[in-house]
Amino acid sequence: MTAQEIHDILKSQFGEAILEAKLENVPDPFIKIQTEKIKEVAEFTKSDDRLQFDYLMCLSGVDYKGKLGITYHLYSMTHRHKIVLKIEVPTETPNVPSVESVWKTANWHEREAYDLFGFNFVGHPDQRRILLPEDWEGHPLRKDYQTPEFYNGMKVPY
Amino acid sequence: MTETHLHAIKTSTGRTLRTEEMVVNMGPQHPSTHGVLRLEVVLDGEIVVDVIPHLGYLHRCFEKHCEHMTSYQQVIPYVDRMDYVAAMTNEHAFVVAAEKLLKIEVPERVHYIRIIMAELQRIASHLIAIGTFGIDMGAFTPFLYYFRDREKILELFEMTCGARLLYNYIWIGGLSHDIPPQFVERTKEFCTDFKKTLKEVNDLLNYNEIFIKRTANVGILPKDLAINYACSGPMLRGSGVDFDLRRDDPYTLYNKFEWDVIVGKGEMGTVGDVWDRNIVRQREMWESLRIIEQAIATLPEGDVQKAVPKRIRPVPGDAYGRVEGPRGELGFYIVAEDSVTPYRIKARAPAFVNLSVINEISKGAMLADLVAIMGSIDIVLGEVDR
Amino acid sequence: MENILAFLNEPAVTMVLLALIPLVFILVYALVTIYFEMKVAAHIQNRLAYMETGWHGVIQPIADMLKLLQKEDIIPTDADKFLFILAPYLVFIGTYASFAVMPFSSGFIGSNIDLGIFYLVAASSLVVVGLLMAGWASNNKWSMFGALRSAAQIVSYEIPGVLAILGVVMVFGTMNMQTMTQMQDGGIQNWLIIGGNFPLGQKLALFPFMFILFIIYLLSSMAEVNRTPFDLPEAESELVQGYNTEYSGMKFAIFYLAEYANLFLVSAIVVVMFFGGWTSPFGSFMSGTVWSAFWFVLKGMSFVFLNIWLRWTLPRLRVDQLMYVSWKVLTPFALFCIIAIGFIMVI
Amino acid sequence: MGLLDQKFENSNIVVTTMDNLLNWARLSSLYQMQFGLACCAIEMMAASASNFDMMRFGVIPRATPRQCDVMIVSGTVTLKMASRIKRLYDQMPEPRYVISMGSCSNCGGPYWEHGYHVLKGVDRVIPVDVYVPGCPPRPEALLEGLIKLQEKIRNETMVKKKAV
Amino acid sequence: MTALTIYFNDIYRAISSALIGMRITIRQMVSPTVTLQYPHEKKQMPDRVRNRLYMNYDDCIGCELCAKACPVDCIEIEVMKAPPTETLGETSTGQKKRIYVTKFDIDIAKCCYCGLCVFPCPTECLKMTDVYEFSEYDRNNLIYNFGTMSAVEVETAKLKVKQYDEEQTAKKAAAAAQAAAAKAAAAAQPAPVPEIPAAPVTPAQSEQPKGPDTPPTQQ
Repeated sequence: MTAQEIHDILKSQFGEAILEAKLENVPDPFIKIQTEKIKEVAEFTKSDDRLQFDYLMCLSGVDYKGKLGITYHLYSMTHRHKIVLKIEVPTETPNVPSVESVWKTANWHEREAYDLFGFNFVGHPDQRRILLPEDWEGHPLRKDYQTPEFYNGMKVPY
Repeated sequence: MTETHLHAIKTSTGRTLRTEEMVVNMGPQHPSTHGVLRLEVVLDGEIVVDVIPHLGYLHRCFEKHCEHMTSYQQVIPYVDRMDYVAAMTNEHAFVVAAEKLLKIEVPERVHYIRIIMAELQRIASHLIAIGTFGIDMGAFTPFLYYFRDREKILELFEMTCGARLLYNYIWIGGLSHDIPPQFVERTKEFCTDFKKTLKEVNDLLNYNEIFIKRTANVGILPKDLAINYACSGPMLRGSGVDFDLRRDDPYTLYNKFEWDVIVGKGEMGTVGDVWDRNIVRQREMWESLRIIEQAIATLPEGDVQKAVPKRIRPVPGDAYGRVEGPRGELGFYIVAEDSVTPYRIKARAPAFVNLSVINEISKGAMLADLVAIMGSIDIVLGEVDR
Repeated sequence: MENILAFLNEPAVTMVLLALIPLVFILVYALVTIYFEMKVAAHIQNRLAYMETGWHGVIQPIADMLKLLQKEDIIPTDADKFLFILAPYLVFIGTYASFAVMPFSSGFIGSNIDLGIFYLVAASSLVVVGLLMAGWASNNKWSMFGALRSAAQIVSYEIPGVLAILGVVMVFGTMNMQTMTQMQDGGIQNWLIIGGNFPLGQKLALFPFMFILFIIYLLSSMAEVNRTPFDLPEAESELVQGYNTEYSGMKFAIFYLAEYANLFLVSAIVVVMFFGGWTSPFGSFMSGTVWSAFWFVLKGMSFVFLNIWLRWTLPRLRVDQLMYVSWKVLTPFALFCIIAIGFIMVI
Repeated sequence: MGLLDQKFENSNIVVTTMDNLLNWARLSSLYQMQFGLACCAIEMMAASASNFDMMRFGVIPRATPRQCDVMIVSGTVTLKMASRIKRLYDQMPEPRYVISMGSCSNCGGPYWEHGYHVLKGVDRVIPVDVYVPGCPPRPEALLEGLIKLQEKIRNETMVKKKAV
Repeated sequence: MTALTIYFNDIYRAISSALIGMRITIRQMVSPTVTLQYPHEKKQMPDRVRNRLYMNYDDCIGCELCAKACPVDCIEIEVMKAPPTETLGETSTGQKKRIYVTKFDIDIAKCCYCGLCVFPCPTECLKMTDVYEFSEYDRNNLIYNFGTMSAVEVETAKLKVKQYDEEQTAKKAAAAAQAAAAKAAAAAQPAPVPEIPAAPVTPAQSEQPKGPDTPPTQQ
């Protein structure tokens, strides 16, 4: 199924929630979704017989300077097609519905995004830091992150 | 047991323990964690009740470094260090993503050499995977046989690009060097020699009855769970899913060659057990040899540096490129702005994703099985933590 | 001078001196075996091992021991100090005591008691106590695991092992190890593994059962000395180092020594029971007190070699499979063999 | 460093001979702490595998720190791992030695500039005897570092150092 | 299969597979070893091998391309543009040197041996050699100073550059003043160029700092 068809199905199902789509002349066609609706869209894409996106390839957070974004790369094992979903949230209130209940693999991806970007995944069962120590301050992959001078008495910069 | 031991203990997830249970820490320094992974294991005697992995002991800030590089080319040495067991494949994955972003067409010879390198690297990586798995099972000798032959692959790599482990060989748009003149012959030689070792170790380890008893019916990962957890590579194929990116989402010229996708069939037990995952790796090496032999025989001529861009400045946008690494789907998500510096690079590390399933499949197993399951996932901590 | 001779003639002094012979033997032998094992393992793996100390590294074990002597002796703060210190010595004493009844040659046996092999089984069981003690006293979860596994394993494998010994004792009608050996004297055809010094019919009938008993005893002895495929107590990939995780320096060296001494001990029992002890394989050719010691050590070493060979070939079993092998495979077979041997001996 | 180190006031022939013997024992039987951190661990494994065979020098990997003499820090030490490294080092009995293998553990290596979670050199938490450069060092380079360490041990003495 | 068949089959397979394994290991035991006895015998390195960096200071023209290409920033270069009147000599490839390279440090402990610095070098003065034995007891010894200019020479050079700069500014000022004067007086005379004492910078052989002592063995 082409990206256009996938977009049409989603558009007819969700209408307003589809904010923007770029389907041609880009390396990966993507559809931008309203942040609040992402979980419903995810559930629909997984359960719908025409789409059956059962494989979440990747979930990546991006800091767009002022906004934070998440990109979902989906793939269907049955239909062998793929699509990219994107959402954006303001940096101050990065609340995103968790898709952990849809794809289990999102669990660790979301923990990582929380750890490095500071998203707040609403509905995530176990939102802890995954890579950095529990007592680490700040979210390093934000563009305005300052490396701390000391951590636990150890000097951090060279 | 004294009174003080009878307090309810809480694990870091907030689970309350019954007093019979015991929490042991496996790692960060433990012979079977393949690096610096820490597992908080709740044990009831020898039975594993719960496993809580703690990662990040090798978090080397790969993604932050990428944002500080002054060109896309400089990312490649860091990409190498991400999964240090299969550096060639990492480069390949990054380059596939970057070329997708930059819309670069590379000459056919480059594709062929990349395929040869990637498959040699896959063999080298599987050799470590099976070898260390053998150590986990208590068999030390197969590991050394495999390492001995891995050294021959490293010699081929060293001859080609000068480094043994971290190559910086595959560049965006081409390669750093053409293959040296003796390479073709030496590779053919290696292919013939290596088959003997493969057979030998297959008999010595994979079909040893003790090994089969240890691994069959252990750590069973059902098909739907594997897909839901987005497992990939031998992990997914071991569970009986016939899926290989090289065939199903072809990224270089893999569809030109004849080879088979190996799928676990549950010969010794249930589909998706530890033995299946291991045998998928073992048999994949044969397929890799087939691909290498075909590619070597039909290697086209050409200039490997023809398409290398002088200055890389992509149009703003993003691209996700993925390849089938030895551990599974290795993807790079590149966000570019109008600059020579990458804006954001996210690595979708197969080991990271594969490891997330460990809690699910090791409950109820024994402590020794946990070690087997860990070994069969084939994690590389550099990739898990990045 | 005469005083010294008189002193040496004192029975007590003689006993002490005689008792020291096995100790010296253990020390020398353990060093040789450490070297031997490493070299054999290395060559199996296409390597060389020890090359830098002396010719092909022959004095490496001495360097190891000298170094271990120099190491700081750590006793963890929370460890049970008394048991922690006692454990390695207990293990070593168990092994050392067992050597008392070992017929090294036709002319030398520490103590020629009639209960020989019975005493041996009893004394070598002391090792279990030592290991359990070590694991418990270390106050380390992995050590505890190792110790418990070790205790369970040794106790379980003692049963098929003792049953196998029982079968042999039924054939010989004696527990005296020297007598056992003497009964197999006269060349390779009289060894028990071939059926012993019996009439042809009985010999042929005994042979298969003796072979099975030999395999059973070999396997259970490997389990008793904690070697692959039964090396669960110190399974490196699971339990770090098992019961000796917390031991350093000389205490560790004693564990190390005891392990290798034990290895020879069980090999020697196999030799005495099935392979004619110190007897020469060529009848009266090359026999005599010194030659017999040579044969004994040689045969013992070949079983040590077998152990090493197996160790570097096979993977490790799991705990439940270990118990399965002991209780469901070895024990029934041993019982079956004992019954069969009983019939044969009666007939 | 050892139990007898610098316990003697003056040097004499006995002390010197003993010194030589004990140092020889120490340097030819360096049990290695078996743990790998990152890329260099693979080369360390290669160094102990058949082709280079570190055991020729008497280096045997042990899983527990209690029985080790030399710790080869092979790879990037992160801040999360640094306290563990320190603890493992503390658990090793004297005399103990540390080889820092590879750029990362020498000074942070490629991660020295922007690595917010990387310890810039393992010598910030534990004393290092020999630095082996390389990223990763060849197995031969590690062996050379080991030989350098042996040279260092050879010159140790039980004689108390004179105040200068 | 009945339980009993499985039972005996398992025993049979356990023994037979163990025997197969033992056959393989004993065969390997008698086959020759593959160990390279390192300090006594060394491997022949391939041509492209990438180990310690070597830098030929005499050939450096101070373009700083290598420092820019380095992903880990382990190359530290300080350069100063020499006055055009100075002659700094030529590189072996025949390029004229125009820049003082007052400092050329490579922190080999940071280096990641990727070889990216070697490609852009226009005079091919930067090479990766096949030397891999350079362990140190002290980490500071791993910072290699390839620059051969002594402190005195650097000072002299600095002085000269300063002098030249001053002259240039003076010249400019004079020119400007002249222009102004010319504008004003519509008549001008070029100011005489003051003579600069010629003190050619000799490449110092005296205090060769610690750098790799072996030249690259391959070209």
